[in-house]
Amino acid sequence: MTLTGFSGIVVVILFVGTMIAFYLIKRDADRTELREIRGYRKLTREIGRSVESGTQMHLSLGWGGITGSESASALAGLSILKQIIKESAVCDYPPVASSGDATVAILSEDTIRDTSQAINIQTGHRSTGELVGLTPFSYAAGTLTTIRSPQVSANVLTGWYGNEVIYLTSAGERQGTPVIAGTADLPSQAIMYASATDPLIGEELFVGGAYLGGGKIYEASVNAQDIFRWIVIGLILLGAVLNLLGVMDPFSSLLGGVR
Amino acid sequence: MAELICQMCGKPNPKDQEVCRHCGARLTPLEAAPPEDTPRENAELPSSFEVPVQPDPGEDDDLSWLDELREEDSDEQTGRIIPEPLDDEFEEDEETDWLERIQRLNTEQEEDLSVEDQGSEGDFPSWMTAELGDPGVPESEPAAEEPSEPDLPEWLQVRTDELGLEPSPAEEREQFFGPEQEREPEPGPEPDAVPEPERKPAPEPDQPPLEEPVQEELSDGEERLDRFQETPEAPEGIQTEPADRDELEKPAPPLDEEQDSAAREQEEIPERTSRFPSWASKIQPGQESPQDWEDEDEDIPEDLQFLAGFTAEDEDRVDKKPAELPAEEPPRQPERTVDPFAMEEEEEEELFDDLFEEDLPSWLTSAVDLADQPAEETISPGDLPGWVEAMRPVVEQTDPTGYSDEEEYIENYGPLAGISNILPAEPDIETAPEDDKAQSSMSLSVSKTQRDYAELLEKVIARESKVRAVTEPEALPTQRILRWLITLVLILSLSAVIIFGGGSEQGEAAFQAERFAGATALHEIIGDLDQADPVLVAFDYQPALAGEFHYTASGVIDHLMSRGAYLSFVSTQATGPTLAEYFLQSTQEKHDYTHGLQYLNLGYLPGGGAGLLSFSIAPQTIIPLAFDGSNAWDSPPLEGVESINDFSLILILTEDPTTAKLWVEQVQTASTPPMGMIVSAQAEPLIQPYFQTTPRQVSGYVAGILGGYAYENLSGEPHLAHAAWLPFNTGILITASVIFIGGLANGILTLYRRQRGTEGGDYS
Amino acid sequence: MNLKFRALISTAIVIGVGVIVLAGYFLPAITAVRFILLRAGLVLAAVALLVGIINLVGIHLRKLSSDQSNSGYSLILVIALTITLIVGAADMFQTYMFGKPNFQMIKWVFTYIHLPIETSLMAVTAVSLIYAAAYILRERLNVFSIIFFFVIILVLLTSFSISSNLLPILQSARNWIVGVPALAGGRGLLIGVALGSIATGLRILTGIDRPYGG
Amino acid sequence: MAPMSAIDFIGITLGFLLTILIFSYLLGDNPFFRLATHIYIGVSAAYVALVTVNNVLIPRLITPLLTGTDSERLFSVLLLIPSLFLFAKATPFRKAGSWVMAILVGIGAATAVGGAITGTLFPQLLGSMNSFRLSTGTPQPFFVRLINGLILVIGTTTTLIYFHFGTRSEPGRPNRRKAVIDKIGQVGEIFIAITFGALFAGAYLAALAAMIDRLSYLWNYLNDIGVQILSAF
Repeated sequence: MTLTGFSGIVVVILFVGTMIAFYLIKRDADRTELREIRGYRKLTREIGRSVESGTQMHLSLGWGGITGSESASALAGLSILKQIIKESAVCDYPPVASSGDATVAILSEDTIRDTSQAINIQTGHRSTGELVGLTPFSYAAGTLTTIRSPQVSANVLTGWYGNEVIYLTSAGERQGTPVIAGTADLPSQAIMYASATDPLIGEELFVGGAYLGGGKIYEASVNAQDIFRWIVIGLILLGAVLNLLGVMDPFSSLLGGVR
Repeated sequence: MAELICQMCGKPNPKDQEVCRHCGARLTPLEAAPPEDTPRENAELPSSFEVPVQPDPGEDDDLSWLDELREEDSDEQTGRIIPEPLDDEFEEDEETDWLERIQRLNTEQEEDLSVEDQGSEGDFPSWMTAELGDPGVPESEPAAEEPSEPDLPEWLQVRTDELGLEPSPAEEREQFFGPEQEREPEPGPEPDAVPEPERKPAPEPDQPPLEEPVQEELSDGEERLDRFQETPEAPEGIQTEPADRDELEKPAPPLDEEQDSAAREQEEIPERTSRFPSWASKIQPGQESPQDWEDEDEDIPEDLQFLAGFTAEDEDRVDKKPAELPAEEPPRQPERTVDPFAMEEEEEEELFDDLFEEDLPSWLTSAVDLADQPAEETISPGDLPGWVEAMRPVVEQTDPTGYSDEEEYIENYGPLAGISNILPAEPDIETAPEDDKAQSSMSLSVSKTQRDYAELLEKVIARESKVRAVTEPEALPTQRILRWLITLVLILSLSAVIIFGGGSEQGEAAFQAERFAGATALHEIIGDLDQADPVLVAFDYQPALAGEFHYTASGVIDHLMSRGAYLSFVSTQATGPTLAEYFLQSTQEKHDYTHGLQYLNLGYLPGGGAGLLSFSIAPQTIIPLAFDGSNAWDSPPLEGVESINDFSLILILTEDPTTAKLWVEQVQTASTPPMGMIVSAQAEPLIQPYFQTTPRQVSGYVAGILGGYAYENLSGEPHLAHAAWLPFNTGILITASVIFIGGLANGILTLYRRQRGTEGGDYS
Repeated sequence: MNLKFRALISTAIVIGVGVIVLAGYFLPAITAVRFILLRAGLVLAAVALLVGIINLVGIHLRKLSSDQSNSGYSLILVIALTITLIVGAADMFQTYMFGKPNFQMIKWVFTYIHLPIETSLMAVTAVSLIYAAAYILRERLNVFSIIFFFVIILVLLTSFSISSNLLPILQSARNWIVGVPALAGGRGLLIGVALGSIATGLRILTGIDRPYGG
Repeated sequence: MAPMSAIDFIGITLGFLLTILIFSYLLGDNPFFRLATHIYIGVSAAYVALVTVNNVLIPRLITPLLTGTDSERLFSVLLLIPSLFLFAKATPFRKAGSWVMAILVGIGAATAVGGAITGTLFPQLLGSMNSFRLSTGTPQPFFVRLINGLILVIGTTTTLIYFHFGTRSEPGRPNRRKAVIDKIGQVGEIFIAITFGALFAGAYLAALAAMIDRLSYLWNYLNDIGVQILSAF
């Protein structure tokens, strides 16, 4: 086993351990001790509004698959979809999910049906997890149809995107419906930052479960993220100081090449 | 010693007392004989009996009406008629009814209401005046035209006790001394009361108690009325003004026998006079829209003032269902969204505001709405088909309750009229006897503040069932003109340059070594290649960026081909193989490379990072055949290549920094050949670090059209980048200025709106 | 099988497969097993793609039958898809039956239909991007959006080849900004995204999140 | 321009028309744009399906069954079973395919964690640590490298601190982070704004290149057609 492999295993075990530790020591289950994120505050309000006015939420999961390196974005999107369904349990129309990857489309359909069944609301025969296109721009063109629907009152874009995301955000702007958007790809994050009404920057995309009432364990995983953030900051500062003092590549053996 | 309860203030007085010690009202009726010429009706009750509102102990200024009242009483006793100083709104009606005056006093003390809200008595809709027994119109008048069913249907004639009004003394006494039967008859002057209708035997237990409770109520009601009549009748000389002067002048039609009996019947069935509670009197007919009621806000006590403020516009929005909201309504209402999860004060205020809109209990508002509905809107009775008419039996007149003489039920209303033994079309409102008791016990003497709180509670309950449409959030209006302006300027300028400008032949621009260090390094690496060196080229960009990569990569690939290198194309995108063919066909025609000889298309490498890793370890097993199905590894371009390390150069074309990172991290090891990249301009900031690390993970890179232009300058061969140089620079100049001007204008607009304090963008 | 029992099986499979593939990243001994699973995942993803296309066609056929307002476009989509599939199948049949691969027809469809539309869609984004950049100070007026706005203008102006002669200072400012602060922010964002991805993946591998309908 | 075959001429004309239909979106959403995009969705879906069958299913599932070695044949058979179950997802009995989706989710989650650790976290961490050894072709004076390195370290750490989620919750007060974390976070947000500005400008330059490519295509087409029409007379 290489040193890097060992470091990787240490990271995984430490992360899971921290998550479980926070879960156990967290006192008050329903009091979330997380900073406010404007995108999720707006999302919660839009869920309430869609339940009140009998309209539908539209969640788009991007065109990234789940077997490639962009799988984290799609999995985060599916987690947010699950929380939205739970939050809007008493709505007339369950949320509609569109995506540009077949696997993610099937998973979104399963998530909608099983979560609805778990909190026994009828989704009826209408399949609400749709594959709208298989290339990035055909996915964007297909999603425009859903955004234009007068039934949709808000759009949530969480997944893997490219330049075509500008179509979705400007269609939301033309329609006058809010667009809450987040992705892991940096160039499309810059486009979302400029054109979405409520952008989710950087890793804010991955904490949707905790902000939408996922429960103690989700908040524990966010706290674990925070702990690792400070470990990384410590390592950077330590490495920079050692580097300055002439120690070449202080941790490269630990963090070096993978194979 | 038995006591006399004063009619006015309800307080007990010694038996021998004539005038109430507390409020000075007469306790014993005057024994004067009614004058011949005024028909009994004149002695009829004052048309609308207003229960004086119990002044709050704290409100001293409200007692002035009592003093006035006392003076009037003394005038009455002396028989003098003092013309009342008329307010302008009563100019045309001479004030004679003391109860009207009290009502007017009530409204004056409350607030100095605007004139149009002060409905004079005449403003009451005809159904109310008819209902209230228009003082001016003699009772008998209705008999002339077929007992004038008041416009109000029977079910609207609500029993007084339903209104939770103050119990009459008889009821109070009943509460204390139990129902009449058990008590011995009350001593006291027997009024020439209307004979009580005999009490009907209690209905058999299995028979549905159809009318019984109503009967009982009626008898109570009658009793109260009789007793009421004992109280001081309309003081002599106080003529209650006719609602309408013409009615007065209309000669009373001669009463014939039949009408007279109908009139008497009319009397036996006491009018269910609806006595309006004091707060209802403020709701003048014709006053529907909340806007008018809002003016009533001033009556609302201070501590409830904050709840006022529900405007008509919100009323419209609440009534309008979302589906009815016009779909194309770009400038939307200001954002005042009610969020059941986390309400802000502004929304809480709005929620309570709504409470003040519906003063009246729902049964009354529907009555008012019915009265206000224009004639054509009321549902016209369907005309029955001829055969049904023919089937209906001819039945003699039954009494309103539908019971013929033989106690058999015959339907009176609707299409089944005349048919016996069927369920009554108009279900009687059954109220269990106890309800009455509960109702009557509820009607305690309450102060004004308590009444307001009761109303508030009533509205909160009524509010629960009402679905309130949530208001739309405010969305900044889309600037369509700005979008069209941008389109026009950009396309016109680029088209003009493309049509008339032509490309830039020579590299006028000075070459910046520092900025294009990546291009320099890549140029050197390709320059070192020999004839037939195998080069792996990955076409990992989206078809959408084909345009940019034609301009950016054409110079580099041209340089490769001019060096005679053998190319092998691979792609981790499904559209990559075809893009590679299209690229060669449209940009490198002059080199005449043939598939299978100088170049080979290995096709699509699925699996992303994992696919790359397995391809880098065992390429032949991962991609056994070429894209066109031919055997790849025996052809000249891949001669002698066993693993990825046997290539002389790996060149990756991608616009996605993640794909670039995958190639670097999954494929590159210490022994892999140099790795060059041709990236889109958007990926440059993230690829640069791989070039700056030592040792370099990326040996050289070209980014965007400018990178391609710089590379073509290095190789001295102008290619597509030079052709696009002028339109590209024009586009950049136009774009920078449009963004600068547009951005500045929007920024200033937002600052200006911030100065004016209106909500603009977000200032977090 | 009721929902609970099926969920248990799925969760067990996810944890089993996930731990093996993850271990393959760190333990070279298990890398081979990891490749087998990855290749299996690749084939299953390809099969899922065909299922997805059946889902896509099904949705549009349902729109046709329920004749909603946009059903005409669904008809066009289904026709375009069917014709392209037939053309492609003919090409593949030719390749595998006669061994003479040419894929000319599918290449024609890609070059003259797929490519022009996709590059035009990319071109149209230029206008939307300018509009978004010009509109951001209306949407959000704060220090950060002002910095964002002026960095865009600086990078654009310095990409203007002619200006490099006139304003060398602008060029070096651009190189420094893209090379140092932009890179620093990019690194911070990437590390943050990595932490988020680790948390999301581990939530699934520990059975907390079950997007597969558990 | 080489003499154009009829089929190519039809193709180029078709490309010209489709480009005009897509450009009509600049004036606003309209039926022409929707027509072109729906054609595109159908064509691209079929194209991707064909490439996937041709490059993945045939060479990795069907060919090994027919001509592969025993182990390859066994592997293909083992793969065939879950594949058939996966087709159940297109039928009302979609529950039958859940366990196959579980395999894909397991692989996806592991790839997300493994790829994030080995592909992003470690390399970026190393890069940040070595911020002070910047070499960009031309040797920079130590002082400049020191300042740049310092800004790189400050930028990376403050950006990370900006994302800090945890707060100290006091009863009766909304959740707020410590003041010092907020202040540092704002410095991080400045770096984020600069990064997004640079990336946004790059994205625009790519779109501008596409616009120039399309306008040149339209002009070349009109030019060629005009020449051909004129030469025909």
